[in-house]
Amino acid sequence: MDFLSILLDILLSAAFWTAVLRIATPYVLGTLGELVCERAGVLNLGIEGIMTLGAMAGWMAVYQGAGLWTGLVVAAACGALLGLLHAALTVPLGLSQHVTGIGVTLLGTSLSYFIYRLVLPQASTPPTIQPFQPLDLPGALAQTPLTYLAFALVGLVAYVLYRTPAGLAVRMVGENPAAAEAQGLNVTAIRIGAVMAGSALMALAGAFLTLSAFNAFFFNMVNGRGWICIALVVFASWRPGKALLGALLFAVFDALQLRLQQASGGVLPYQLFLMMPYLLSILALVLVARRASYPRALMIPYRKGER
Amino acid sequence: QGKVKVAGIYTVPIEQQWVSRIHVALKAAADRGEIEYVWAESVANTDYERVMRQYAEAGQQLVFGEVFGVERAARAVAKDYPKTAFVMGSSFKPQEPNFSVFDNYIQEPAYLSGMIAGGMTRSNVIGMVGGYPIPEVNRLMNAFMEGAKEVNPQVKFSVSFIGSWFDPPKAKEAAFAMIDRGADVMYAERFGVSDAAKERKVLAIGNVIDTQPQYPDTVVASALWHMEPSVERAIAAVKAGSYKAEDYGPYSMMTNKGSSLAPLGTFESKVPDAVKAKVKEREQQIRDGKFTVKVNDAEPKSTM
Amino acid sequence: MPSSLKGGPEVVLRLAGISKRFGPLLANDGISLTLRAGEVLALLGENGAGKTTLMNILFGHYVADEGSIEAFGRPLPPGSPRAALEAGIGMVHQHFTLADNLSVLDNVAVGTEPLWRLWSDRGAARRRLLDLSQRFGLEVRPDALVGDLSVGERQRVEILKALYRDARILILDEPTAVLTPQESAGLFDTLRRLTADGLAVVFISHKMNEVFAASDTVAVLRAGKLVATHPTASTDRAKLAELMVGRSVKPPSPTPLAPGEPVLELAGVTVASGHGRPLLDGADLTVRRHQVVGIAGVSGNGQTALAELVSGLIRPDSGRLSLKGSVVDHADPAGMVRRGVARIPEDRHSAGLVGAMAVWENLIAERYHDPAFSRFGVLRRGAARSYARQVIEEFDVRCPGPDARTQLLSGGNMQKLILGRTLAHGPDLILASQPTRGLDIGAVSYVHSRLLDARAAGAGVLLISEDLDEILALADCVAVAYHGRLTPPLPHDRVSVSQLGLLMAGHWDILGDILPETQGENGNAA
Amino acid sequence: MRLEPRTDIPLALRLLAPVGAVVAALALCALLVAWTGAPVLRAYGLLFEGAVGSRFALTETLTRATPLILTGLAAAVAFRTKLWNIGAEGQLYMGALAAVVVGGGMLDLPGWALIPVVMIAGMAAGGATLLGPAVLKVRFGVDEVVTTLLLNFVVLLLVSMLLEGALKDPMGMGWPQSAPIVEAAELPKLVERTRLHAGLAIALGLSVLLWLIDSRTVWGYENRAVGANPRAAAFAGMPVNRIMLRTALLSGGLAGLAGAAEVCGLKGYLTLDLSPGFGYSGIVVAMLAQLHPIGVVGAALFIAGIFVGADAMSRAMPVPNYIADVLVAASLLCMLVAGLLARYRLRRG
Ligand SMILES: Nc1ncnc2c1ncn2[C@@H]1O[C@H](COP(=O)(O)OP(=O)(O)OP(=O)(O)O)[C@@H](O)[C@H]1O
Ligand SMILES: Nc1ncnc2c1ncn2[C@@H]1O[C@H](COP(=O)(O)OP(=O)(O)OP(=O)(O)O)[C@@H](O)[C@H]1O
Ligand SMILES: [Mg+2]
Ligand SMILES: [Mg+2]
Repeated sequence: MDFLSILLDILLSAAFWTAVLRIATPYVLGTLGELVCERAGVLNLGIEGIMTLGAMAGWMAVYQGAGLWTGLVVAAACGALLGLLHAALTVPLGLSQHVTGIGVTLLGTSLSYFIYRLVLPQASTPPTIQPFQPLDLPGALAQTPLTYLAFALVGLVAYVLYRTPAGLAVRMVGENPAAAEAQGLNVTAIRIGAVMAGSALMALAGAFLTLSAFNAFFFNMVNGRGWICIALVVFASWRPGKALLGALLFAVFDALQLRLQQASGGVLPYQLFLMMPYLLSILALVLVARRASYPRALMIPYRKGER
Repeated sequence: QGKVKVAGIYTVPIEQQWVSRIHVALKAAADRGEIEYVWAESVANTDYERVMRQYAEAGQQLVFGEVFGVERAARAVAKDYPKTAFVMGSSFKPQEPNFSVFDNYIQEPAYLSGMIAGGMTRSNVIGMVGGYPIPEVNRLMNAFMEGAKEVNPQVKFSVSFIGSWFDPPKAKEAAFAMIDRGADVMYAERFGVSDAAKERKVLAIGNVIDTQPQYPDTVVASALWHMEPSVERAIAAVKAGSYKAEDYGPYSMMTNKGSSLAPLGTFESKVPDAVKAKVKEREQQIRDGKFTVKVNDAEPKSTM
Repeated sequence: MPSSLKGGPEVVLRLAGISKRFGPLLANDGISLTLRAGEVLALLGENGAGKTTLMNILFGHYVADEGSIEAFGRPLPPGSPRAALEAGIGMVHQHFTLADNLSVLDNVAVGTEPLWRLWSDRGAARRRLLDLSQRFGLEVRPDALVGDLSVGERQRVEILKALYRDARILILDEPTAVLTPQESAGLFDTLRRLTADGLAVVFISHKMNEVFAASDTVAVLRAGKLVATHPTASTDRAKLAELMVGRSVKPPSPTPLAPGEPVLELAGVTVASGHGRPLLDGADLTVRRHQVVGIAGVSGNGQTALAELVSGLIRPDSGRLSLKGSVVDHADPAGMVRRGVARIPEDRHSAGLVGAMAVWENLIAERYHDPAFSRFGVLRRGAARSYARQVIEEFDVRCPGPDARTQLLSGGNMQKLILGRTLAHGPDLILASQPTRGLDIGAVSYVHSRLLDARAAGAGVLLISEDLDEILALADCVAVAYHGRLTPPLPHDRVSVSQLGLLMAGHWDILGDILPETQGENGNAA
Repeated sequence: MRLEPRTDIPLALRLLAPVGAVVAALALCALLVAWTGAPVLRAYGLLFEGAVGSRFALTETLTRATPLILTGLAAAVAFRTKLWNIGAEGQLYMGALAAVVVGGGMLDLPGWALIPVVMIAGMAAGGATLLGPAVLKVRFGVDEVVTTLLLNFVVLLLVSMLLEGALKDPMGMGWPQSAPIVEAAELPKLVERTRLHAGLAIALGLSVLLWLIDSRTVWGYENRAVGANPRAAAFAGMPVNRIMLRTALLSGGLAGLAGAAEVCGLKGYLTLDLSPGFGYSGIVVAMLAQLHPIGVVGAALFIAGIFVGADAMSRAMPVPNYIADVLVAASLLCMLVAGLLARYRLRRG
């Protein structure tokens, strides 16, 4: 078969699109989370650590006997807690968002590993749980509830951002905190709230990996997915709808490379295929760069009464 | 009181299949009261040499680990501590007087599990998902493919690598991709592959560890690695004061009970008798030294 | 309602003994003020006198160290803009507090609904905004992005923000600093309508004519202290100026000089904008030695492009730019400096100076390659510092010394710093873009005299300003910019403010009356 | 409550702040240590000993600090000019790649000539890697945070591809690793029978050099101006884009040098696990140092010491060795807060 017909074959199969939606789910959640933080003016490089903690905490809760949905709540709460740490340092104290974020990633990751090892000191095969099961629906619709949740959250986040007073306040503090304050808003509280909410979403992205995509927690399991979300937010020009699109596009590349890798009969090094999503993301960025309008106060700390 | 002090230094978490075999064997020895066992996991290769020295300085008598990425440094450390016994995963030769090597030479059961896979596939497509194409992985995949082809010359293989040891969701996706394209038996080098097979109701072949208890309707057979013979031999030698550098490779082979084909268990009645007979015959030949499985460390390629 | 003893209108605001310290600096020193309904209070004072600080305390951005505030007879909790808003105080900040990426409606409505409401009633908000905008003649487009608005439009949005919240007391901090004369006039119209409704206004300005045109009472701050409060009618310009700066200030009086050879010539220069109408459209202009050429015009008619062109930031798409008789082909900022152009940028904060760097570092920014300041790539810091001390001295830059961080200088002193950087080297051409925007009258007069000194020494000056008074006071001749085109130079003594106003609005048909010798182009330029 | 900047910071406070930060971090992590059941005080005694308590501990700390200084400098010079280079990890690997190519026997030179050539090759490769994102930023306004971040993955895959292909060591028994560099390309050891190598001297020399460049030269002056206000710098006539690209070359070069030094000083060949995230830690180091080249040395030593010490401690106690990273993270965050409290005072209102 020539390349084009293979490609067509892949793209026309329902299984391919099922995989795309599945692969996209953690990116959708993580990107939404990062987007909410950045919309409020706070870059959250802690995403990788927050996702790891979400993956571990959600899984651990279920492993200790909680229900799957309870596990999700636990993950979100832990994510919000790390988000609170990030926000406490970067918002009222105005510390560098880059370093704090990297610190939070390091802390979230190492703390997750530490706790996991402390609770399960002698695991030689990773213990497993019974994860979310795909719903019994035809074709690409056969997804676990978390995928549906992620897609619903895109609409919810978009609604909140663009149609509610709180969403407008979040966008305002991300664009011009001084203006928000002049309108009587509490910039610090809104930023902290947004970072916590965003971090909770990131933790859900992590929990998806252990409660839906797989059934055990692994060290290094998040494997750079958080960093991709940061890129996707830029690609999405900070818009929830485009974030969904970006996550789906990335997932398409990823699902495609997995299939092309096999179809290529080992002629090309597999690394070339693995590179594809990253290179295509950079290309996509170059194409959208000129039009991107970032939140103007992103990464700029705001301390009341200082100029 | 003759407990041998043993340390393990692992570059990955102890859940990683390869390392878990060493860890389990040492832990069993510790539980039996033969050794005192300490271990460090997720040691970056940059730090590996330091940890080796720290354990040697701390008076550990026997050190297990894997030095694939730090061959040179590790051998230098061994030279500096001639009284400490090092038994390290390595593709190279032992080094006098105290640096022994081992590796997962379980190509024999891998070959046998390949035969079973070849006999079980209906679509004649077998999918294989690996982390990286390193010798420890390639060797088993190649043997597996040979075994499958012996039983079923029509069989085709689809191979892919995910570029990570620790990403089961990704391995699972790679497996799904293969199943979507017709594979009905999956070679589960990574965690996640058997899960995909289970979800899609196709079969899987395990590797290094026995996962049939977790996947009773999915995992047909597994090529198992047992580090116990190597571990026991090293401990005995240290205890007896007769430890010397040697190649522990053979103690990972079937003849020395270093590896085995897992019992078919839930699949006992589902594997065709003809296949079972062939496997049994080969197994006997291997034990008798009449059949050798070639060690081929080259990167396996898809044949589709 | 308790009325004041004099029986005048109700007192709506009472500041009592407000003091505020920033580290060692006493920015406000025991200031007490009262404001009545319908009153317009003008707050005057030099740069850094403490006007903005006082208003920021009133609005809750800062907390006073001492003193109290009462609004409508009730004490105002300190440090809460929300409380100030709820008490009916609205503030238009010195630097706009608007989000460029959000719509006008969003900017106005944010924070007016309970935060936890599950939806926002944008329909009602839009109706209210349009209603207010109609009532007070403040025309806005609710869905336009603020970033796309002109400064005048933004000013309107700022005022609407306050009115939207039913402000009964409106604070305007230098509201006209960036407005054109027409826009300013419009603003004062609006203010009159508002005060007729009983609104009380505090407005801060450096422009005397506005103070006299609009205020009932004037209060003067000097170095943090309230030095005088007078009914506006009972005082005059000279007296106020003296109160502000502590000495008398004379307006500039250029001595007539014969123009010399041309230093800058533009011939048919066009600069494309990328979309729509070009920024500059076949502009012709000549600036000679000993001559100040003023460019008047409503902002957005090509002045920025003209300034960038002469600064070397952009190049003409067609036409020719010559300096001292030779054509400049590949202009860049460094090349312009080399050719003897002194450039005073419109925006001193973001284009003129690097705030985070020391004064001396900013002073050598245009000529650090000069062997006097660097050799073999190594800075001669000693030489640069002593040079800086010299300039600081000569240009009266008030700062702790050459190592002071530039950020901490006041606007006036920043401007002097830029003057020192550019004028110290005997330039042939000076580009002065809004050189006195936001400066107090003391600083303004200093800048003007420096420009006139340079003119006397043989430089040509291209003065771009939206302040017509400034142009008429300094310029030998004036060109008006409209839609990227320039009128021929009009001698300053043959043209009146009202004629300039017409030309700025595009009525170029009157050119024939002013310059009978040219044939008035072809009527309306529009 | 609000923060008010202090006009001058007392020396005592300046010195006390980092100490306070470490104490706070240790106190926080004491909870975790206690949870494992280990005696906290003894654990911390062992940590200290493991970091600086012996010749071996000290040289190990210095060895680990070496790449951190270089990646820290890489981040510092880039951030100074507001070039947000998050890609030092990838640039490090490119530098290492160049080192094994050039130092792998391609050139037959004596050590005094070969080592500089290999180091420069590493720098060139690292610099070239960052040049791409920098050009995209300058030309098309593409956010470099994202491009440099993504390139890390691409570079790692590229290295993986080469290690399994063109650069694979024929004597490596199939393991994906490069052939070792020739002996002449190896950096000399600074202390006999330890891992401490001349890379440290290079790193220290460079931090002094960069400090001099930053504070004394036209280059440093231009870099700072462009970093603080690119518009004003352009207006004053500085070639902003050129300065940006030059900074990219330097920053990427420093990260590349880190990779080359790790190969030539420590490892001898290239594998996929050369760096346990040195590129990312470099950002932390640079920011802790407030982008000051000399401060980078201190910050790197601090991070390395905490890690090495805590790692050693976990070996002697029943504490999972992940505590080392937890401690590094906690110290980092506490250090940030302490630095802030030194610069500001807490005031009511
Ligand atoms: N946030 C601050 N931190 C430190 N000092 C400040 C701060 N805000 C104002 N100041 C000080 O208070 C003094 C008064 O500043 P303010 O902005 O009130 O002056 P102003 O009268 O509004 O001047 P201008 O006419 O230039 O606007 C300044 O000299 C400055 O030193
Ligand atoms: N962050 C700061 N800390 C301390 N003092 C400051 C700070 N920012 C500004 N100032 C002080 O504020 C005073 C006035 O500053 P400001 O920026 O209001 O000047 P300005 O004259 O109003 O400028 P502009 O003409 O642009 O309005 C200066 O004397 C300066 O020392
Ligand atoms: Mg002011
Ligand atoms: Mg001002």
